[in-house]
Amino acid sequence: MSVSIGQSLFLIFFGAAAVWFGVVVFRTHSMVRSAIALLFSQTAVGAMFLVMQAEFLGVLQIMMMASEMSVMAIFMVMFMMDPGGLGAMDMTHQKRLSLWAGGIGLTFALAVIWLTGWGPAAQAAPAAAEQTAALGRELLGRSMFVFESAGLTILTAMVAATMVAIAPTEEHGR
Amino acid sequence: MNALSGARQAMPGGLRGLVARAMAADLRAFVVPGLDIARAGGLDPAGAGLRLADTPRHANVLLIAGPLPPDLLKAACVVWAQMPRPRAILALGADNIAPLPAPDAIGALSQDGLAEGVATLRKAFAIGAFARNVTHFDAPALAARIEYTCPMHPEVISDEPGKCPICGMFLVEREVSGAAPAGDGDHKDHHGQGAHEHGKSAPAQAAQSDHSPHAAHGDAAVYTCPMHPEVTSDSPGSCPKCGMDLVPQDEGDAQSGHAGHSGHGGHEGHDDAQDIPGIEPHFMSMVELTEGKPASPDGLIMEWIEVPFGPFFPGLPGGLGLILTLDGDSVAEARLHGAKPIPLPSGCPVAELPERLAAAFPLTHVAMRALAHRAIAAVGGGAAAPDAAALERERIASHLNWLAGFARQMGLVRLERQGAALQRVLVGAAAADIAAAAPGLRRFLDRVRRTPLLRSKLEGLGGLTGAKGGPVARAAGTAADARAKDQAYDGLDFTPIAGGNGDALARLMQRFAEIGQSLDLIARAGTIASSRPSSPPPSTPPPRAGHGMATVETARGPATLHLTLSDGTVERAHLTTPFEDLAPLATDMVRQMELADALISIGALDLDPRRLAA
Amino acid sequence: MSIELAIALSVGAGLFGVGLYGALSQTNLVMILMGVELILAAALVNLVAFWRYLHPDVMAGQMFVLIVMTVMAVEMAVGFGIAIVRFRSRGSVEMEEARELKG
Amino acid sequence: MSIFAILLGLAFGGWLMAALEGWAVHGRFSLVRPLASALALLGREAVVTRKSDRLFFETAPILLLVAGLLAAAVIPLAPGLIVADLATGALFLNAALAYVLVALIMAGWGPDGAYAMIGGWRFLGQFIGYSMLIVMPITAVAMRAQSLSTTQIVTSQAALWNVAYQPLGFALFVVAAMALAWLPPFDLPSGTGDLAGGIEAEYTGPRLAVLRLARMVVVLALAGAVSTFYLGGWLGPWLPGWAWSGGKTLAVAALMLTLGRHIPRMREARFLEFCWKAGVPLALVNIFLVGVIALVVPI
Repeated sequence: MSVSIGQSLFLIFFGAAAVWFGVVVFRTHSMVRSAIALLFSQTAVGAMFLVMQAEFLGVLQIMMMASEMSVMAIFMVMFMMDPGGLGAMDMTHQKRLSLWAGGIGLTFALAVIWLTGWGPAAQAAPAAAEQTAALGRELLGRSMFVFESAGLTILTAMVAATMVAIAPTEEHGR
Repeated sequence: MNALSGARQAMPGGLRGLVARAMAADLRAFVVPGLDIARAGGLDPAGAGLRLADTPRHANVLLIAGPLPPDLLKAACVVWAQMPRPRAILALGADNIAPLPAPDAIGALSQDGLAEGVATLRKAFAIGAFARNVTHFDAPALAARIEYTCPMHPEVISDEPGKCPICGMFLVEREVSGAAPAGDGDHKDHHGQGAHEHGKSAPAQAAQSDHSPHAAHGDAAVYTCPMHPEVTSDSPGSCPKCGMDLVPQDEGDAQSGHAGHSGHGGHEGHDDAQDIPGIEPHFMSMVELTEGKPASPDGLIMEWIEVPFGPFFPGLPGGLGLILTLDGDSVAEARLHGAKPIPLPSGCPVAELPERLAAAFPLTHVAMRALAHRAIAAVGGGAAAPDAAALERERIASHLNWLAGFARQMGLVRLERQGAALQRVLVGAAAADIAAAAPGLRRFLDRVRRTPLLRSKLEGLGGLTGAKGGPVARAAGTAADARAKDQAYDGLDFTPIAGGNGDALARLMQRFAEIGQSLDLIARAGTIASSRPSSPPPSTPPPRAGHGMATVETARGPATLHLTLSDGTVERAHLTTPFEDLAPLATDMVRQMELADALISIGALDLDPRRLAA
Repeated sequence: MSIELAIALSVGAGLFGVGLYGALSQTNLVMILMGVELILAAALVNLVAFWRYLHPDVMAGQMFVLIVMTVMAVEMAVGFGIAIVRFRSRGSVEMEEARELKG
Repeated sequence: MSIFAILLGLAFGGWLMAALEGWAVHGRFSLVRPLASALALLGREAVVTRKSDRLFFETAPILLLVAGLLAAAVIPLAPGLIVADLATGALFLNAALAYVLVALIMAGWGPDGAYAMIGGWRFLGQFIGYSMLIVMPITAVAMRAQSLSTTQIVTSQAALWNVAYQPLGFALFVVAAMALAWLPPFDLPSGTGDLAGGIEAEYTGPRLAVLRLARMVVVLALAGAVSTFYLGGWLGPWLPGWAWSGGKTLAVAALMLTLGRHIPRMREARFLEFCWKAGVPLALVNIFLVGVIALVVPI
């Protein structure tokens, strides 16, 4: 039981951090801060995974997001044309609509969560090492096709994004 | 108990005594005007126990090597202000360094002087690193005022915070060097000074303050360039970027304001925004912000930042002012300016001219001295004594000095040390010593040629053709060499070495080949006439009046001196140095290069920014 | 009913709400991508929570998390590709100024 | 208990590293000098630039230190002498070191200085190059050990060290590790001639001390990773395990600190080209070879 309470507390802590950093993303005026806030939000999500004993996924999330959000930061600097966010410029629109949409989504989800009977909770998760091994077998066994498709998708996306993004050269113009 | 000139305010004693002793053991020097000058003066900071700092922020000793001209002194003030306390000044061979505080240690410009100075500094640090009362440092070069500008509309400048009249954004503060009304400079201890708009760089302030004359700041109109709204000045003048006359701010403001309204006009109210349905009234159009801004060759419009590299940048020759406008990581524009020309006081006696000229050009003092002697001899119609061996020795030392600096720039610390050590050996050596050192030197050069990845790094970098003379031109295949017509080289069997495609690698190889050639020439000349302080004095008394001209091939290229004497004094002296030839080419060369490549390419030119006022 | 599951799902709901607000309210493409990232993070939290508290022995749950992570990466790559193209052609990644993308 | 032992080891190792770096950069080896430098830095004024992003400026050195310490936490010094023996240790090391990038970007952005900012973004470019070369060799190592746990990776090398089993992976990993720790010739973010100190340029006093210490910890963690993944960690005759892993780590760190001083600094564009045109294919070949060997000859 004490494990369960500890788990709940940690979940609340990291969950609150994740949501709070998520809010900071849209409240801060500095674009780099905004990207870094998103990073810490995602890191807190990764920490929640660790709390939920999904060790591999948690570490993976923490690792992937560090690089992803750093790239995000440089794109922010490139495309926002707002030096340091010091201008306090307003980059939002349809604020009321968005607030309503976000609010309704949140309330609805909360209602579903707390009103649904989820059935009995599983008490123990497999140990981390077994989990990782089992996940590997799952990925390269039963779900191989899905896994390979994901890999292919990411490769296609990489190639496509690069193709789209590189500057048009003389040859293309001709 | 004597406190340092830049002591830190704290109660001395106790644990701080220990810290002070640690500081005394860990002296880190920022060398002004540059390591190349220090090496040419025979200094070896590492040998004296100093470590070199890349930036003033990491230094606690400001090492001044030789006298500084006024503009560099001003830049040195900013460097001094950027150094964290406790800090100290070690002045070698520099008498007057005001407005910097009095040096904590002085010495002659020599290794012994340096060693003594370091010893004095160690004691001074151990005793006076911390003091109860410290003197604050203030100098005109540090004066700065705060003005407020709109991030989107740089032409909007105000003395007070508020909103932009064009787009309604909050104005941001920025610091401008220039006239300082009293009371503005009250931020603590001036350390923040370095954060000048984009950053630290000391040199920036000194360099840029040249563009904004120090007019008293009051209600005077602000002048700006019609093409470069970021250029502002308190007094009329011309734009440092394009040379156009500056216009009063009001005029410029009205213009751009007008342009802004005809462009979209979404700011006045809801009515104007009808062309885009649903758009928010205070929406800022990015299309407009980026419209008309120059795009890089890859089509992306990026924020351009102007970054100063110099005059004390660790990777470039000391005193060289380089301002790069960066577009992402590539150079959009470069401005290269030499040191302020040093005036040669009119009425300087003829006999003093060689030494004065040599003092003005510490990197090539032998060649400059020879040049002066030859020009004086030419006025009298005679010829100066042969001095080829001394010139060649200086050429070798100068090339090695450059190699050490270039190696530092590329991060090859071992090569830097070896190059500097060889340079120190050769700088004042007799012919016999040079002959003894020659085989080792040649082996060293061969080893450098084989440095892994050096070739691939430098190949194709900074290709420059069109130089008129010097190693840079010869590395591009132009066999221009003033030595070919030089009488001093008669009988030494001199033929210019030329070849290569003019890139940084070719320059490196050219200099190596010239070192080898110079070794041969010295061997053929047999003896070196004499070392410092001068080439042999002319046998006949110096002429009193007339006009004469002489050319010497210095290590960097041909230097020509036109001399008009009257009544035993210099009436007019006009000196052309390789810098004037190379500087415009260099700014073209680095355009659209990646930053690191651009710096390497400029480093490979071996520029000496010093000039003589006409 | 497991209290931990409810907590984790609530966090997911919170992230979803914030992300939805961001994705709808921001005008800048990069900021919109950030909102989408938050929504996907909400999905991740839910998936892991369902796996841990309902079916910890079925590894397909974790596999789904990996797939969503892939989707996040793909979304970023494609989003930035589009951002670069738009920025190059129009000098803006503001959605207000992307009228030709509207139906 | 093991936490203190490892922290002590890190402090000792960091001190030796600083002495070694002093030798590599300044040509003199002195054990006293690093202590004096550290003490002197603590006594110096800590300057904050105007208009700095204070939060980033202050956090960056600490984040770097934390990243280094977390990475070091999964390096086993001896059986049982490890802070956290995670089942996903090798991946965790990666995750911790990914925050080196975040710290450098924050350190570059924070002080509002052009040199620092360029340094920070350059490191991002460098990251795009080295990141794959960190992950892919580790994959091959984990394939042989059939585990991501660092201790199991060490025990899997009992018969033959990985440096002999997969030399290609070893070379790639060391190069990537040097790039990660921005050691020469990959010291673009803080290059002397390029950027006058770059990301370090605006740091003074105690903050600079933390930044330098953190970098030494990162170097040590990486050297520890190399010794764990490729040099058999604590395996070795006669000496106790911790002496072996400590000695190997120090030797690798010394190699990493000195190797690049003879090579001109490499631009990130060139490094990217090398990584993606040569490095990644080679890493794939490495994975393939290790897979084949593991299937054919079980050692």
